[in-house]
Amino acid sequence: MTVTMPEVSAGEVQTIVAARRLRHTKTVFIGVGRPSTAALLARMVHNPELILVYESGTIGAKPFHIPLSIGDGELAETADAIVSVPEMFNYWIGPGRIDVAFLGAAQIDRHANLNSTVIGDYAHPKTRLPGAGGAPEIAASCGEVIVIAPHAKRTFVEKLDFVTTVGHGTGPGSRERLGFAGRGPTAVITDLGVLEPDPATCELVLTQIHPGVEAGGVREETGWELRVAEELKTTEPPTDEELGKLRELLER
Amino acid sequence: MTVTMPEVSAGEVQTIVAARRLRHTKTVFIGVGRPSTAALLARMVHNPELILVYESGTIGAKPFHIPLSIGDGELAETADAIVSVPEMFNYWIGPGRIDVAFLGAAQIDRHANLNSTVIGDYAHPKTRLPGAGGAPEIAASCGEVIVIAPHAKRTFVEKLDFVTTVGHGTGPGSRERLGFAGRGPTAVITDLGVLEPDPATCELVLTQIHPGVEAGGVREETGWELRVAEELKTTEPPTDEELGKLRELLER
Amino acid sequence: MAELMSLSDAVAELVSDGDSVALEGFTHLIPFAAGHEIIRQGRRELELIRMTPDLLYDQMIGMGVARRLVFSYGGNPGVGGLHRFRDAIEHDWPRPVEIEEHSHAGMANRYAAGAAHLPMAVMRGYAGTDLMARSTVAPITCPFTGETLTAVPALRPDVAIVHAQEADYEGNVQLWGIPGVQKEAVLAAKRSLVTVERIVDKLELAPGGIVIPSWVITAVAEAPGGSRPSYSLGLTDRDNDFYKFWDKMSRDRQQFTEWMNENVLGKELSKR
Amino acid sequence: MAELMSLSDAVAELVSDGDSVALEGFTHLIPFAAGHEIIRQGRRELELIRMTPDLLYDQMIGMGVARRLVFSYGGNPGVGGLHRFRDAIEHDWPRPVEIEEHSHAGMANRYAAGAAHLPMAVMRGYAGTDLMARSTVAPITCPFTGETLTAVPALRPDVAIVHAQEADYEGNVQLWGIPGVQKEAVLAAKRSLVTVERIVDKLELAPGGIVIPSWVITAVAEAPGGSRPSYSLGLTDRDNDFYKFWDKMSRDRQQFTEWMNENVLGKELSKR
Repeated sequence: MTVTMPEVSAGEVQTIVAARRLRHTKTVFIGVGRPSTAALLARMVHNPELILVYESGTIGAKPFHIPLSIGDGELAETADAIVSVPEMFNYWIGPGRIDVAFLGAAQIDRHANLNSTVIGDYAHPKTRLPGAGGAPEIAASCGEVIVIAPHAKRTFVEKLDFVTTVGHGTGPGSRERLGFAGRGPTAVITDLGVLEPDPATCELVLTQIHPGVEAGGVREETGWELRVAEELKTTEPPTDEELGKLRELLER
Repeated sequence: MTVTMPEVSAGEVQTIVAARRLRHTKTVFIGVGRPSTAALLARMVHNPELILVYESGTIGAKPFHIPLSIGDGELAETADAIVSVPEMFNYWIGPGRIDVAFLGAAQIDRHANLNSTVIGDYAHPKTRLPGAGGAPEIAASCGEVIVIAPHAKRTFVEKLDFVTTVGHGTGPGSRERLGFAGRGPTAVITDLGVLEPDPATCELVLTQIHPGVEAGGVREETGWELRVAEELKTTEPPTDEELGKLRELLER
Repeated sequence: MAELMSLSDAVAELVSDGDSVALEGFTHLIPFAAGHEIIRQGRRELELIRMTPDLLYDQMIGMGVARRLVFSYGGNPGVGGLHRFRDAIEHDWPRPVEIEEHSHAGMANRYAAGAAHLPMAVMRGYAGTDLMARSTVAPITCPFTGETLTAVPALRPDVAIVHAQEADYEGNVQLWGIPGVQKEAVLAAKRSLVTVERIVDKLELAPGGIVIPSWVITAVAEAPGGSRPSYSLGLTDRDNDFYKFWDKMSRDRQQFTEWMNENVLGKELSKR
Repeated sequence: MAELMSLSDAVAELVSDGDSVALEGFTHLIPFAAGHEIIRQGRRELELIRMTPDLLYDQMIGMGVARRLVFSYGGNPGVGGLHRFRDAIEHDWPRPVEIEEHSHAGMANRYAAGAAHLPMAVMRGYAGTDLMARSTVAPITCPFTGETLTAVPALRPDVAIVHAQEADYEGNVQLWGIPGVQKEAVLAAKRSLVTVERIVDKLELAPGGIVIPSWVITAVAEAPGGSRPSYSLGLTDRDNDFYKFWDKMSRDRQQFTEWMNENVLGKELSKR
């Protein structure tokens, strides 16, 4: 069945793996880019009832095209409800009504804390990044967080240049001390594999590798001594349906 | 001109005097009953641009009929904008966007503080009244407050049984100490005359009597030693237009 | 997702003796049908929460449903007092009712804090009044300006019940006209029931329409005319005459009881 | 009441050098025409406030309008970074820009507090992040539960500028679609300007329509297409290609300057 398909890119696998995570999710909070594509794919393949929430205030959007911005007209036109930004954060995100949030980051550390603010010194940055946006409160309050990031040493770092968003802080108990209601990051999905926090230490562990990837290669692309799970799984290859629908979506 | 009109009631004069106060007002906050009638009359006779705001959230309502409740359908149907109750109090009343508020009360003291909560002891009341509603924050924040009340000893009392709403507190400086932005009560319009606070002491002084009323009679109906202004004015009698329009309004 | 249920099943499932229950609707969209069903099912010891008790809570209090009342304005709008509310507070009839009272601004902010699942909201209010001592508010200092503001504790009812114009078969709800604090009440409560005038195939966003998605609602029940004698803008009219009638009729305990027996208890809920 | 003015007169009258100015619009209804007029009129030393600086502030910063920037997300939505924003922060070009940054939740609550004329809002947020130290927020304790929450100071800009679909001749404004924080920005500011796609005889409440009454607005100016390359739902479409084009073109200082000279400075505002 899969032989008819052209070669699968690492980015496609990453998107497909992210979509699979939404199989039993009721509501997902998504930004633009790969997370948005993954959520749309999940609605097409795994979970047609999945409710998409964008921070622009569109609740239950059903876009046919992958939106460029989180506030594209199609999101507003297809939403079940549209609310103001204060309402979105105060009544919807803050109370933890959203089950899963997809977040990206420029840097991520071993406890899944995220930096999307600055590379280098804050006052004299090497690279000024966009900043926090909704991430800190989304990560604090949503049921769980799934991070989507490219796997590279400059992204998976020993120490963040700036803590924009708390994942598991300094380890067990951090989130509780900060009063966070959500469970925090439960997975980091990269183009090489999946990292999940060790329940005991909250440290990210490589639990899954995509087809054709070696654990050693993943460790090389990680800026800390990445632990590898004893039972390392290999990602099930994309099905024809997944890949077909993904490509259909990207071509719309 | 006025000879053609049937006899004028004290209540009619009270309503007409209240309406005149809105001649140069941009926005008025009104409850139901006489205040609402006065504001509608003002729109008909003195100030067609007057903007009516009801605590139900209807901003710029233009009812043809006197509404029974502050949330009648006609208010919603004719409003420029409708907002939620939290928004009404937080974004519209609190910031002092409303110039004049009409308030009623079961008891009023010499500093124009109001009781609409209870007559007698709080725990074992003689008469349980409806309670605060929007009054405390309306009186604190609106540009000025005009109280509309029937003139009787049981209403104009030496000491309130319960301070529901602060008018001028214990006198000069009270409002400033409480952080109130509005000027507080500027007039109490009764069926006998008009009381206004002395600028120096904030104590209500009789400044105007309606036609046919004697200052002595007003003092008798007041529960404290009511001061009478040196230059006591007499209310200009209702014009044909005022009375005609008022009766037209009441008959709709 | 909200479950579509009959009103009687929904009340049976969602409302238990001793619960704190908020039936909201500011003049408009007052959920009378649901309140009557609570009376019929004989619920007791409820903490009833509502900005404006209105005739609905007058009826529920008079029928002995309430142990406690949380409110900000207990009048018959435009008409006068609420006689059953007064009789309960003044003479403990038919039973004593504990009260906690606020201002409208305070109640509205308490619902908003509840909808945000925050423990409190800050506002300017209550200052200088005797309400401050009778209520459950506290001063709080702004760390930036030093100004003393007022903190009000969040409302988190066990159940919120509101009425709306329509829902679709998936339980998404739309209301328009005066929105009051209905959305806040639903979002603040642990469980929620929305009664609606009608169920439609597809919600078309109405001018001024507010949509509450199905997935934050526990149950939706069809109840045509369910806000009478209040109203559902565009579908039913406010029965102002009934509000005036109530003022006269409800002064007398026996007349009230007979009226309720005949018009509420005696009415089997029509099967749907 | 809002005064109907030409856009150039409105900017000349409302925006002065050194003002704090919030041009809001969350992806949707971004007031580009007004921002361009500010650039054309040569305003300097502005404190620019905006949740998402977007291309508009990238242009204004690149043209040297801003002394200070208050924001929560400085990206080109769905595309990448903002090169003029980065160049100003990284290399002080064309001039140094002081920054104050927040989270979206923080900025939204700051506007809401501003609209309420309160000195602050309370929320859960910022906790544990390095933003806490770089921002202007403070811990605050709930007097009821003892929980440590975060207080954010109110935003009260000198001027707020937003774009909407339509206004009537009395200056009442209606917008629909994603409402962002536009209403809050207008209500929080000392002065406000609303640019609109069209002026109509009478506003008809639209599905999802939000009306801002004339009497809380300072000026209304007609500016058809005034939100391009952003959009005005129902009337214009978002020019996603332009957002992608901007990413390439604006990397180079000279290209940027030439583009602005030709497309913004060179464009006389069409007479209306």
